[in-house]
Amino acid sequence: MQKAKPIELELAVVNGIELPGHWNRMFEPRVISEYDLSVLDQVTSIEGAESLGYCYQCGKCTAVCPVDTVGDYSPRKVFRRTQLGASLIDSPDLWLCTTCRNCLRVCPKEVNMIEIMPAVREQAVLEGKAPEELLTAFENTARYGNPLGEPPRKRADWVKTAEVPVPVMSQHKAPVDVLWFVECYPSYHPRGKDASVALARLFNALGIEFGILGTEEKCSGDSQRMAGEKGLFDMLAEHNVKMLSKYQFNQIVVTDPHAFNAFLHEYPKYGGEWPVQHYTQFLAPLIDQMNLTRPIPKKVTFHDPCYLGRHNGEYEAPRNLLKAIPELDLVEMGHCRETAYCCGGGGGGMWLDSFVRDYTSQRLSEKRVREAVEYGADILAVTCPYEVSRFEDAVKSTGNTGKLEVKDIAELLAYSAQLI
Amino acid sequence: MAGSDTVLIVGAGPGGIEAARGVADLGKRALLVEAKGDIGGTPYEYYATLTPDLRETHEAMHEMVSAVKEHPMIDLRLNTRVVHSEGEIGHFMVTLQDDTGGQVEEEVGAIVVATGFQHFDPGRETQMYGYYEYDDVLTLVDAEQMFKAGKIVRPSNGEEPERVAFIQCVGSRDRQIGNQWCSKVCCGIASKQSIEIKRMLPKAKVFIFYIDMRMYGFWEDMIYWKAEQFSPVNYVRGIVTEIIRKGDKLLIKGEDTTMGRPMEVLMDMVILSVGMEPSKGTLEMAKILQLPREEHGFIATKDGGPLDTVSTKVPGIFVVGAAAGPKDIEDTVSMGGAAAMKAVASLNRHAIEVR
Amino acid sequence: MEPMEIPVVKGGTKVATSRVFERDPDTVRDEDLREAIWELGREGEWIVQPVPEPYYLAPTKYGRMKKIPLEHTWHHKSCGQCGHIPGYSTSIFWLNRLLGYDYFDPRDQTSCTAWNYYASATSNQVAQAAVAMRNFSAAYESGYFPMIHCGTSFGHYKEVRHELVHDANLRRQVRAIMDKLGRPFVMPEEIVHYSEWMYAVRDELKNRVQYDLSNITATVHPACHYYKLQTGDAIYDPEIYGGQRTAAVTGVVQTLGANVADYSSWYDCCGFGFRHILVQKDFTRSFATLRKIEVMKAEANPDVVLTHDTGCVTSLDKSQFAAQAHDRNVGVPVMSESQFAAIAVGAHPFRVAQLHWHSVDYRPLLRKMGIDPEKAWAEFQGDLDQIQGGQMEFMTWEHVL
Amino acid sequence: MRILVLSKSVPDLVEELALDEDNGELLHDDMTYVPSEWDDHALEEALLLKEEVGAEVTVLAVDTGDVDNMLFTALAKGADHAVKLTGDFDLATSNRKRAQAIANYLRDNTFDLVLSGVQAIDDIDGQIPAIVAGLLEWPHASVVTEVSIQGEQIHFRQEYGGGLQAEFSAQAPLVLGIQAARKPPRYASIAKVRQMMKSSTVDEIDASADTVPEIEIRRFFKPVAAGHAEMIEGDPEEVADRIITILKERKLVRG
Repeated sequence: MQKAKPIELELAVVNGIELPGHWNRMFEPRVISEYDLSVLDQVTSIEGAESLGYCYQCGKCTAVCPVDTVGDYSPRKVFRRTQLGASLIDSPDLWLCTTCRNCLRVCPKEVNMIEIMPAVREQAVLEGKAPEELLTAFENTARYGNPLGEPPRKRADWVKTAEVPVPVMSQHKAPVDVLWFVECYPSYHPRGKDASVALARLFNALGIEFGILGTEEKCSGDSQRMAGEKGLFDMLAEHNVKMLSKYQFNQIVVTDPHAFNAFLHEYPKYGGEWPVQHYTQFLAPLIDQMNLTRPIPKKVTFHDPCYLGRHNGEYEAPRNLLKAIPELDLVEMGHCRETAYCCGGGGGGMWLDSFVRDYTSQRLSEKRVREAVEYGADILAVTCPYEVSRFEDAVKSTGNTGKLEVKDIAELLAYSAQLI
Repeated sequence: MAGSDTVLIVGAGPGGIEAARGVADLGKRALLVEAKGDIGGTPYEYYATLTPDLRETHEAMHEMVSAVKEHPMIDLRLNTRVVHSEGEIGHFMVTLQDDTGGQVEEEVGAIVVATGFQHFDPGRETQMYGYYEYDDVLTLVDAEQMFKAGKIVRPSNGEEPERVAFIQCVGSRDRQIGNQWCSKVCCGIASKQSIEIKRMLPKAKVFIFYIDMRMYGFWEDMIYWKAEQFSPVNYVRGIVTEIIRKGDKLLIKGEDTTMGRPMEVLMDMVILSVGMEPSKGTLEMAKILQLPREEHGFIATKDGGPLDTVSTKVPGIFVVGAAAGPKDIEDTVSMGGAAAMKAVASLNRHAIEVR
Repeated sequence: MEPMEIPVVKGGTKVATSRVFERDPDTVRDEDLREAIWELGREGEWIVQPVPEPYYLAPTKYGRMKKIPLEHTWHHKSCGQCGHIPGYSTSIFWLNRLLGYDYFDPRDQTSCTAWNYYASATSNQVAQAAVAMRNFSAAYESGYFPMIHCGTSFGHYKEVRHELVHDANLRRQVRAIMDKLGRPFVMPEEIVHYSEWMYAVRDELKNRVQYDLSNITATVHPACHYYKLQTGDAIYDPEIYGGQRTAAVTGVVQTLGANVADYSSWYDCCGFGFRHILVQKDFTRSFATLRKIEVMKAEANPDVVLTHDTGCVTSLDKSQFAAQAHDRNVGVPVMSESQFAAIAVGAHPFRVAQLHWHSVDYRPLLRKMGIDPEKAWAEFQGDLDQIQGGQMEFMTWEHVL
Repeated sequence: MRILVLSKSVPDLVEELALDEDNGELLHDDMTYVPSEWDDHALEEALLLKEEVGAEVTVLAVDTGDVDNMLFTALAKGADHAVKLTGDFDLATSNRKRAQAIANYLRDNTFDLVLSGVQAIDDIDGQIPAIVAGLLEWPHASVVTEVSIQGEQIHFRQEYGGGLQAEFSAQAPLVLGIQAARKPPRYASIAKVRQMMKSSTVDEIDASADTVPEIEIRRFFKPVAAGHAEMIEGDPEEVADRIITILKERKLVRG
């Protein structure tokens, strides 16, 4: 409960009489409050944000919102605060949503935060009200084609460590079966590159005819879109579609579920219509050919990426791959499949770490790591490039170093196939 | 002795009309008695549009009203009250009295009581809503009069209100007042009215302050969701306890229970969602016909259960609509049909038994 | 959230609507205890002390008529009035004398102890009831009818009466105490507050008003313990706010010719709070000034605040200094309607109404009424000089009437 | 108040710099270019002044190749006009020549205040604002951190060593080299930049070059390192011990 705010003058003199301290102490009056609905109207009039007004305060979202488990945020609260006149555009609430889609899964009124958030955030970005660190990620993406601010010319440098051929399309000069869209973190992040190397070796071992765009590839931009930079997404989508259109291939395979989402739902609007699979979907039918011989006698739990699972309905492919590894004991966490909790990286969360820390008791990745430990897992298997680094940091910060390893499924498969 | 072939229906609201029509269509004489000068009852008299479909009341009820007036087997007596009754199933001797005091006696075989409800009088409440102090505090009924006239204005100054609040559960669900029931229709009517206000005054801000919204079945998306999503009306959980004049506005005070904070908000107009109570006529008929009342004061049904909604504890006497408790029009009209069937059946059964 | 600007609209006690509430006797919430009191009297449970004639019949909230005795009254005084606002009770007595009504000012009355009770501080049901009944018996033995000066005593005695009527065991216990004290067990037919007597004699006072009050605007604070406890037993008048608020004080002030202005926080407590005034004075002074006085100032800008209970005069008057220190919009004199009425009909503002005990500057009000406060003070100072000089032992009624 | 903001694109250091192995010069064509960070601050300060006193802001670049994106970004951020000085310029064009072109432009067009980044990362000589002012014989100040306009007077601050600040005021016209704006340079959303590209234009002004004195570069070379840093090896405790020892040796910590 909020305490009444006392107002007290050190010393007051009334009619020549001194009134020190407690003799003049009073409490601030309760002001007449106002339901300033213009704020709500302003938000719901933004194209895409209309459904915020549909909320009838049932609170189902609060129960499943991962952010609310570590902070004071849920779609219900967002609606209510906006209805009460608190500007969403100026509120930290606007940046706490990871667009994990768990609320939409349960919302009886279909209040769609997946559309509301990018729409309102776009407005905030236009008004210059986005957190600094997010803008840095946008700026990096705009300049270098990746949010990390890494040199574009080095996008394919990881290939040198693969020790297997990874054809770059501009040099390959021939059609391929699979165009592998690598994405940023698998291209630049040290742990992301580990998964890329593993995947490259798996592709080679399986005899897949594949190629990558190399320096012609830029970030798919999906998370930037969810974080409110629609214009940046347009630019990236146009670029990637243009580059891809130069080459002949049968299908696209992506490492990143966020890119998967973009290729499935957004790129067709930019003329980029190709069959696309997440690499787990691509590999799952090839289990028998993968020669998975080296056992992994560990308890492994799998974290469903929001953009592979809830957003796009794929829960089985990663699990089938894990189950195919000899002696691997797959244990499920309480929150799994449809109910899986977010790692915190989606919807721009990847680039809002210090901002979000001010409004949450712990990182979502930390919460998830604690859950994995609670279920007795030795290995936390992931398949979204945001997650290896997020979870490995969380393993350290929660004091679970040595207890839990974080591995991309590609790494586990390559290990079992004795490729790494 | 063979019983009378007439069924007396007391009250010509939607329930009584439907009962009379049913009796007549089943081939018996329906004696329809109405204390007022016209038929149609509370909705016809007070409501501009019906809940939940917002159809204009007179247009919507025209067919049933004229059917009763024209039916050869219906004997309609306006401005007439039942003042006395004796006898039993098959042979009730009832005394009818018209406006001028003239009395006639009629023999009827069965009786249907459809005397309805009255709106709660907000002067009686324990909260301070100032209905008798401030013109801009209205009831749902007052608001309907405005809809009928096609103009929503603040009675105090004739200006269009910019901010309108509905306060739910006025006189309902209240132990202090003694009305421990939900009046069933007020959430729907308030939502319906809020849609109408938004249609007439698109710039107005409309609030509904509620304990919990109760809109069953199709009313949910027919009115509640419509009001909320497309009008839009602002539903705020937390009931208002006081309305006090502040300047030329009304200050409403309560707690916003979703946010757990006190609220003091200014409104131009406040509409009280007044609930239902048994009407004077219902109480009068309970007395005259010696019908036991259930614990809330409405006319009790035989078993008080859900399987027979129209038979009273007295054989040959049936109850329809809000005389038996809070009812919407759908329920009332359905009960009218059921009561007609049961009343005629009781005449037939009585005739067989006598034979 | 930002505070809002509220327009000020002046209006008297006339309601803004033409609607008239007609109470259905079947829907009255509060029971009428009087028949039960007589019944218990007939059964020999207690002696019922009837309201002496002549009495005035005043309408109460649910339409019942209440008998208000005009004279032969036994004055149950108030601790806080005698201690801090002596002009309050003096004015009541003075008015009784002015109107020529016989009354009795007892010396064996005790405190009702309800302050402690409402402050959640002490006592128990039997003790509370015994105190009340002891005072009633003292009145009965004197042959005069109880008239309660304090709003809290009044409200408390109404609650005690309610308990005694409904609880035979309590009656037995209290009767045993009274037996030990050797006193009769007496319940008055009505429990009467002095402000009801003021209401009853308002027309008599009107004829004696000596100043033009038409320029005086008062705001009225109705005392919670007068009308919110045992709601049925308080005076309501259809002429006053359409019968929706108690007519006590307001009815008197309007009859005297002054204006009563409405303000939005009229229903709120004065801030006294019983417990708060003892242990949380900062709460009391905040509530009294910010929630009451400041609202009155903003919405009605009154010349005086009138009320009818000890605690209300105290907290509304004596909290304003702190708000002044904070440069708040305060500074309205506060007094009882008995003081205001007494002054209006000619009582001396210092000898009788004793306004020098009040904290907020009352002189602008006196001037507006047509009274020269400096001259009046000089007269009072003259009395004091006489007393000091030994020419006069103390002030007498003859001196001040 | 009309403000001209000078902006320059400079090599992006995210990529490794490529040097011509023959003459040691930067291989401009192999590099990506970004707006100079100090110029961004100058623009931000100009936009803040616009918000405060309603100034009209023009952003100017010498056309050394790909400057359009930079100019449209400035328009998206809130600049009113964008000007590109075209002529015989390329990425290697000297600051002296650039300054001459800018000064010529300023002679033909009326401005009250010229804001430039204090220097640029590609040369760090901070010459452009000074030479422009010199050619126009306008007052000039460098390393400016805060500009405000009060009536006719332009107030500004300079930072000195030891935390000292100086406050100046001057009459227009005036050239200032901005060290840092009061706020971090604002972000222009890509949508807005793209919209600007569609809806607004960059004024191209022919700025045929005068012959100006040029500096001749004799050679580029890497300086010989005077000493190397000590790399501390070992486990964290050993490293920590060594750091404490060093700090103590240098008397940077007590005890």
